[in-house]
Amino acid sequence: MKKLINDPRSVVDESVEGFGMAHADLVDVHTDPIFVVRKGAPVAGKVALVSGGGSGHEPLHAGFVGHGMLDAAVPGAVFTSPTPDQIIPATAAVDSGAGVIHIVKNYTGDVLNFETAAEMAQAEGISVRSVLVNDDVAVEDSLYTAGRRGVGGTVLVEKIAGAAAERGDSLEAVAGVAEGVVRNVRTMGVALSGCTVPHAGVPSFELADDEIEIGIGIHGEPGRHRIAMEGADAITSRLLDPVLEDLGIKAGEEVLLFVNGMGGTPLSELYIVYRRAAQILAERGAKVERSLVGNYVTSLEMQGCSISVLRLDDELTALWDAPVHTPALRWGM
Amino acid sequence: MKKLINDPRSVVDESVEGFGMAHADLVDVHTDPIFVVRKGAPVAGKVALVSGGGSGHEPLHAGFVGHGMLDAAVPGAVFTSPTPDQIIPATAAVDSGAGVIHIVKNYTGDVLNFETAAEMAQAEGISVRSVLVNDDVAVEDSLYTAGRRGVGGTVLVEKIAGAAAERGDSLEAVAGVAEGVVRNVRTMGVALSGCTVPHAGVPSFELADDEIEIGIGIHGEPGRHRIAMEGADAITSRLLDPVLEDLGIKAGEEVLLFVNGMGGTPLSELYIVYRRAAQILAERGAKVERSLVGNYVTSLEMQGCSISVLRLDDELTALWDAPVHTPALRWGM
Amino acid sequence: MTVGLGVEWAVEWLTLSARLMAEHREELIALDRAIGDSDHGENMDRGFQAVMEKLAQTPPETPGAALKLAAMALMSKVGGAAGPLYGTAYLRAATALGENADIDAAALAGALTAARDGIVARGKAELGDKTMVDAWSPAVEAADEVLVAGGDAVAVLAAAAEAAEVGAVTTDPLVARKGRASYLGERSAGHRDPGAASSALLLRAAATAAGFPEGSAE
Amino acid sequence: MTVGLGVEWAVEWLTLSARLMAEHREELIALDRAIGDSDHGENMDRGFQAVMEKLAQTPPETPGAALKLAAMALMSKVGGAAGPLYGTAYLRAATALGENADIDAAALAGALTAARDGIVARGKAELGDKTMVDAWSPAVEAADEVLVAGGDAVAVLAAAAEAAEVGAVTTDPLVARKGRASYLGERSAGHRDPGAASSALLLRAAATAAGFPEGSAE
Ligand SMILES: Nc1ncnc2c1ncn2[C@@H]1O[C@H](COP(=O)(O)OP(=O)(O)O)[C@@H](O)[C@H]1O
Ligand SMILES: Nc1ncnc2c1ncn2[C@@H]1O[C@H](COP(=O)(O)OP(=O)(O)O)[C@@H](O)[C@H]1O
Ligand SMILES: [Mg+2]
Ligand SMILES: [Mg+2]
Ligand SMILES: [Mg+2]
Ligand SMILES: [Mg+2]
Repeated sequence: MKKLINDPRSVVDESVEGFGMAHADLVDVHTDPIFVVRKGAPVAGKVALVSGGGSGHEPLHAGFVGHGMLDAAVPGAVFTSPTPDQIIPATAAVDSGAGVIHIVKNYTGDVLNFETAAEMAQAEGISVRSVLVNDDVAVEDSLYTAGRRGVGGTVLVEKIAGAAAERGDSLEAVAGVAEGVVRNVRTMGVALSGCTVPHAGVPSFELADDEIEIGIGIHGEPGRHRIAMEGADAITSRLLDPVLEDLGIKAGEEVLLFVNGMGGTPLSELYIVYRRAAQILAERGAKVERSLVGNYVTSLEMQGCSISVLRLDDELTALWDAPVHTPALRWGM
Repeated sequence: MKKLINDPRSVVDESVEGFGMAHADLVDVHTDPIFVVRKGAPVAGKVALVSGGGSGHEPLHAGFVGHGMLDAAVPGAVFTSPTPDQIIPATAAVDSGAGVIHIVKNYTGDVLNFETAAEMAQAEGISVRSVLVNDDVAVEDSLYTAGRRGVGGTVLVEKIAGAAAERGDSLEAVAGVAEGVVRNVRTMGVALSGCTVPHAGVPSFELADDEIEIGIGIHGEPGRHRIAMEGADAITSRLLDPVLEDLGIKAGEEVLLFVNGMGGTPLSELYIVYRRAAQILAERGAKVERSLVGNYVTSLEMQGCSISVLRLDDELTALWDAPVHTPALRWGM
Repeated sequence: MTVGLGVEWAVEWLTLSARLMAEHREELIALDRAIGDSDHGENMDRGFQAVMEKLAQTPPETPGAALKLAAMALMSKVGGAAGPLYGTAYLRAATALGENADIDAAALAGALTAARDGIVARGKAELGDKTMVDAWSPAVEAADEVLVAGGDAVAVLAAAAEAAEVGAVTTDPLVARKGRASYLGERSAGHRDPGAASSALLLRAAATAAGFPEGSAE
Repeated sequence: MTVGLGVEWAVEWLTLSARLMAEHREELIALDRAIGDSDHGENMDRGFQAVMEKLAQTPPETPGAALKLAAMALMSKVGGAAGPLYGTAYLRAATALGENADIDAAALAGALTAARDGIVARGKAELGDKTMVDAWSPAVEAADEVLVAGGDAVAVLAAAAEAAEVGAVTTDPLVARKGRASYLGERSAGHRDPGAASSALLLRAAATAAGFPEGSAE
């Protein structure tokens, strides 16, 4: 394992410190406990959005703190959900009185820690609404699993709910928008390599030179099954078909197509996947109205990608287009 | 070698096609020969900027085509400079009559191909000025080398010269601005791993688990020397010290600090490097006025980073801040 | 012996726990790597280091206070699924023990039950879902049996520790239905659940701290 | 024999060149990987495939026309440093040959000199800089010697091919001072220059196409 780090135990602290220095115009970094808030928060009268989760998915979540998106991000240890003692002060720091939305990726750890934090924040008089993101079609949502994971679609939820909050929607309304995105977004991912958690020092899983892992999450955990390496077009179908199936996308519908890199895959390859995905959507008569291609929800240096599709309507498209100004996503200002 | 590709020989074509589909609002992609132009080019009365080089450095260059930056990008095969038969029509496609700047990274191949193209474009009546980027302090600029390479600093040249062109500067003035950036920017890089050119199928170089390569270029070529793995802070000094030395940065000076990922390094690690680099600059009394952190000038999936420092003055800072709207760099609009 | 266990026992339990988490850190990481995300050993080690710091700062006066302090430290430093689950377990156990300075077998069995119930209340896992519940539930049952048979506090803990270790082993062939391992479906079979393994270690520490010969429960 | 070489020779030269570039593609990539960027074999193979396509589309009528066609194809399809250098070389050689249908030893030696001078004019490399010049310059000298000694066109090419191969080998210990390999400094020593290696192959193809027994120049 070779990493540009000093000490596995200080990775998150030092990285977030550097992040804060590089984006001092946009964010303030709190330490002990560690969390990141939007400069000038709380924004008077505005519903605040707080998200968080294990580190190692950068730019998620801290990279999305700023105008039109998150008010605070709470980074846990690498691949480990943050704890209530971080989430509570982050929630308090950004609450303007209009209430706070917790955007939580559906993992047992995140759910339990955010649940506890929400209870305690509410006991302190803050109105908290939690929205669970569970867009991963690789996992069956059944009694026999912890339910679908929250993966790439999270960034779309954060952007669109953030725009709703910025335009002044109420707590319930913002939560409703976020839940609408969750209902209409699905994702599936593939890994060409594992990734190495700094404190573990060995890869999360090993793939032979001719193997890939289909249906991965974003924590370096193995996926649903392992298959022989295929061409990008074939892999794209394997990811996109179940996504479209599950969403029930029909001819004439408008979508946002999001090809997300897992951290170690060149942008050029993401565009090769995007090309085929857009072709498949066109073949089905769907209209790709908006696109996002890049490394937004990563698993350290893992090679691979995920494909997300979000069913759009005029409202969601307008919220997607609304100005956003964060370290990792910026337009319109 | 596992890559999200279909056929090593179609990598560039398919990737650029996907790029064009994802950014159809910003760019037009020409095929046979392949090049990318800004939507609506030529812009009446504006000096046009054309850059290009081997593929594999994405988002460089095509990712920087758009308002306030490049008017055209000419991608060659992976790590192979493009040819005059691509560069000439790209140059012609964006010339409004105000002339065209070729931004050329200093490699024998790029220099020779752009040189030929410039001669022939000029023979067709287009005013062409070439600006050579050679910011890599790892290479001695002497009779015994092909001169310093153009590396990470290229994106700064393209952004700032692009802003000068957008505000209406003349051909000579834009060239002057670009050359001013070249004079004031220096870069040095490190690799923790090699990278694999698709058609080659094996890594460009192999590093043992405890080795890193200092002074790399951006083509997977080996660097100046190989050393034992070190902590991020120590590596940061190794890269930044010669950069500051060469630039002669003094206390009180203002700089832009650019930590660039080589493609396979997590963003979190780039921020760890940024942190130490900013500390070192602060210790020297320099003021980090602007920052850029991310994967902008890459070498496929190589792990590693480069650090660039640009000496700023009010003019350069204003041009850096000017609105830009390209697939990979966007602000102010 | 019918003498109960005091705050020294509780502190010793936590101290031994911290030592075991440090010693078994890599093993727990390896278990979690197989069916999870490679962090369980790191999380538990970090959490119990925090417990030790807190113990040093504010020495507790009762066993309940010691466990409450541990609950707070675990809740705020472990993170992941295990943090809130262990946090709840220790908090419920502390509440069950109340302010008593001296814990007899019945109080102990009650505290173990409360801990297990807390884990179930939070995590909603059932026996056989391949989670730490598969260590805690047999432990609680064994403790109750010993209690009914008239055993003392040490015997209760010894039985709980032994049963937890057996329970952890029984997770090996199971297909996970809760937590991160459930995403793997059938592929989760053939690996021990890391949380069950850490639970067995923690209960072994409790027995050892009470004077039960170390390792004999294995 | 004093009979000159015609367009058939030129076409055969290019055809054999294309075959050799395909056959040695991986070898040239490997050489370039050691001290460059792993593309030389790929570039040359792609370029000569384009030459073959153009030859098929518009069969040339003179040796000069064949080389001019090759120059254009190489210039537009090879890219990198080698593209413009070989493009210039073939263009200058074509210009030197003019419209002659029949190339004698003197014309051939002149064309080789023009090619080499073109490479030097564009690339500014000197003998010993570890570039393709280290294959071309000895080749030109050997050709001139054979010419002065009264050799025919085949003998001129055979001598050039042999000298180019020796020249390529002499690049092994050199420290590069031009091109991408120069960035490596001392580390470039101990590896053959890929452009010198491809040049030797191309000149061997010229000799073979003229009837000189294949491989005997080695
Ligand atoms: N719903 C649940 N109920 C009980 N225990 C659970 C549940 N989900 C997970 N666990 C336990 O937590 C352990 C994983 O802890 P840890 O690795 O620290 O957290 P994470 O899964 O968030 O990375 C599992 O091995 C399992 O024993
Ligand atoms: N200035 C130069 N003069 C002559 N030959 C050169 C020069 N620079 C490079 N070369 C030749 O070009 C070869 C490399 O070609 P190639 O790999 O196709 O291009 P690139 O270096 O751009 O990747 C070198 O091996 C060398 O022989
Ligand atoms: Mg975890
Ligand atoms: Mg090249
Ligand atoms: Mg875990
Ligand atoms: Mg090369």
